[in-house]
Amino acid sequence: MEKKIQVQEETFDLRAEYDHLRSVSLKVGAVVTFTGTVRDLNEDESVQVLHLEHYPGMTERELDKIIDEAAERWDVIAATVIHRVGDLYPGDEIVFVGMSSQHRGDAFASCSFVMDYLKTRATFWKKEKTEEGDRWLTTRESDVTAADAWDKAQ
Amino acid sequence: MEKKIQVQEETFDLRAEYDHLRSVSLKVGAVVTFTGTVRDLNEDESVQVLHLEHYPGMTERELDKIIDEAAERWDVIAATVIHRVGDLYPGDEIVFVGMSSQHRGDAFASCSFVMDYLKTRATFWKKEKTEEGDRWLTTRESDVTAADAWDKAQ
Amino acid sequence: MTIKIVFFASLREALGVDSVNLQISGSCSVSALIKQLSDQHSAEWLEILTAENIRVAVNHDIINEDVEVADGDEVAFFPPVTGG
Amino acid sequence: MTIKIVFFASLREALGVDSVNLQISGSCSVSALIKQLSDQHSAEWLEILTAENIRVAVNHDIINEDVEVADGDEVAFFPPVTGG
Repeated sequence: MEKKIQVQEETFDLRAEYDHLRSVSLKVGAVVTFTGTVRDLNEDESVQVLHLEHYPGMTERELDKIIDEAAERWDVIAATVIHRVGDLYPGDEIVFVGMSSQHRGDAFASCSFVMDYLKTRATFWKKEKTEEGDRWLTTRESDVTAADAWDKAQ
Repeated sequence: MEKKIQVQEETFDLRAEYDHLRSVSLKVGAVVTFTGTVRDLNEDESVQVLHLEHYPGMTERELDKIIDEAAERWDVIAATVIHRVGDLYPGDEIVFVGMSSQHRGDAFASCSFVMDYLKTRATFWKKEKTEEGDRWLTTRESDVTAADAWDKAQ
Repeated sequence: MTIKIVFFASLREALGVDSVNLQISGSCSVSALIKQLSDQHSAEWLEILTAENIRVAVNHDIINEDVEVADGDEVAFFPPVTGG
Repeated sequence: MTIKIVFFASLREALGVDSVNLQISGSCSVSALIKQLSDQHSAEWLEILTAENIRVAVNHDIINEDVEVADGDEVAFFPPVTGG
């Protein structure tokens, strides 16, 4: 399996990431990509800036473990996770997860699995800077439920 | 909902399709793309060319119905389906399905749903041209099972 | 009335033709249409068009029961689809 | 021995410091380490570091029980993660 893990301030180039996932092997039959972007959530106190902080070293190790776990469950030919940190603005890309596989089922499931775990296990923290002040975001209950579902599915 | 449906001989530009899905609304928080490529399947009689034929008019209508069905089940902000026809070679892209949504769950589920239905309902036919002669492909049992699962989930 | 009949993929190759315009007097069901086609061509047509896995669509809608066709309708015969 | 202690996100802001190097003589558990930190700073530290939702990692591994730390270990305290 090809693994690529990056935590960076810069944005990423979906086309280059996709090309990498697709071209690693002629066995690739399916590529699924997920991109998360900063939404303009609230109408009253609109988000000006989203600040992303992480735990260097631990983050990369967690992501590595999550990808290995995905590869144990499904056929994964190549996996890429890129997570941005620093100041992000509405519309900006935050996270990219891409998986290539022989079949679509494995590519969809492994990509969705990595995202669910990334939301609940990887050491990233988000702070919303709004007109009314700063606010650290808390884990959404639905994210925890999504990640727990994979444990039950084991 | 933004809908884009194309059946074409030409390849597609993932970056352009992704940019469209992402930029339709500031509400977009998740973009999931699926790309299917021609695999080099058999070692003995390797696939030289994959020929794709479709039923013009009916295909586009089926795709339109499939996308509408997805939008009834999940929050879909934009949906794009591009399916290639004609002669394709190992490594070539055959199909693109992209969905954007507010949340990742909807984007993953709707994209996977459209692909499963596309495999079993849309009027495309594949013929493998190998060194040992031509062969029309038949529906894989696993594809029918995947599409049926969504009917049961209703 | 005129009915346009189209064939796809392996079915088209088996019949050696991709479309037929059939002139019919009065009303006609899909099953009667198949019979008329095989009368005009060969018994093999009946066999091919009524094979268990063959799908039939009238004006782009799959039909699961015999239906009446009308002037200008397009009737399609094809094997199971294999897209994606 | 020296233990490096790091704090993240809202926890770092609440304590007003991002890392502390703690000198300890002899062996030490994480709970003893928390006590020593609050003795050195304020009782508020104890409260903040032992709040119900606070995660602790030793050398990048989340711990769910009290463990002994060794020279050169890195101990991290942080609130629930909110990635993706």
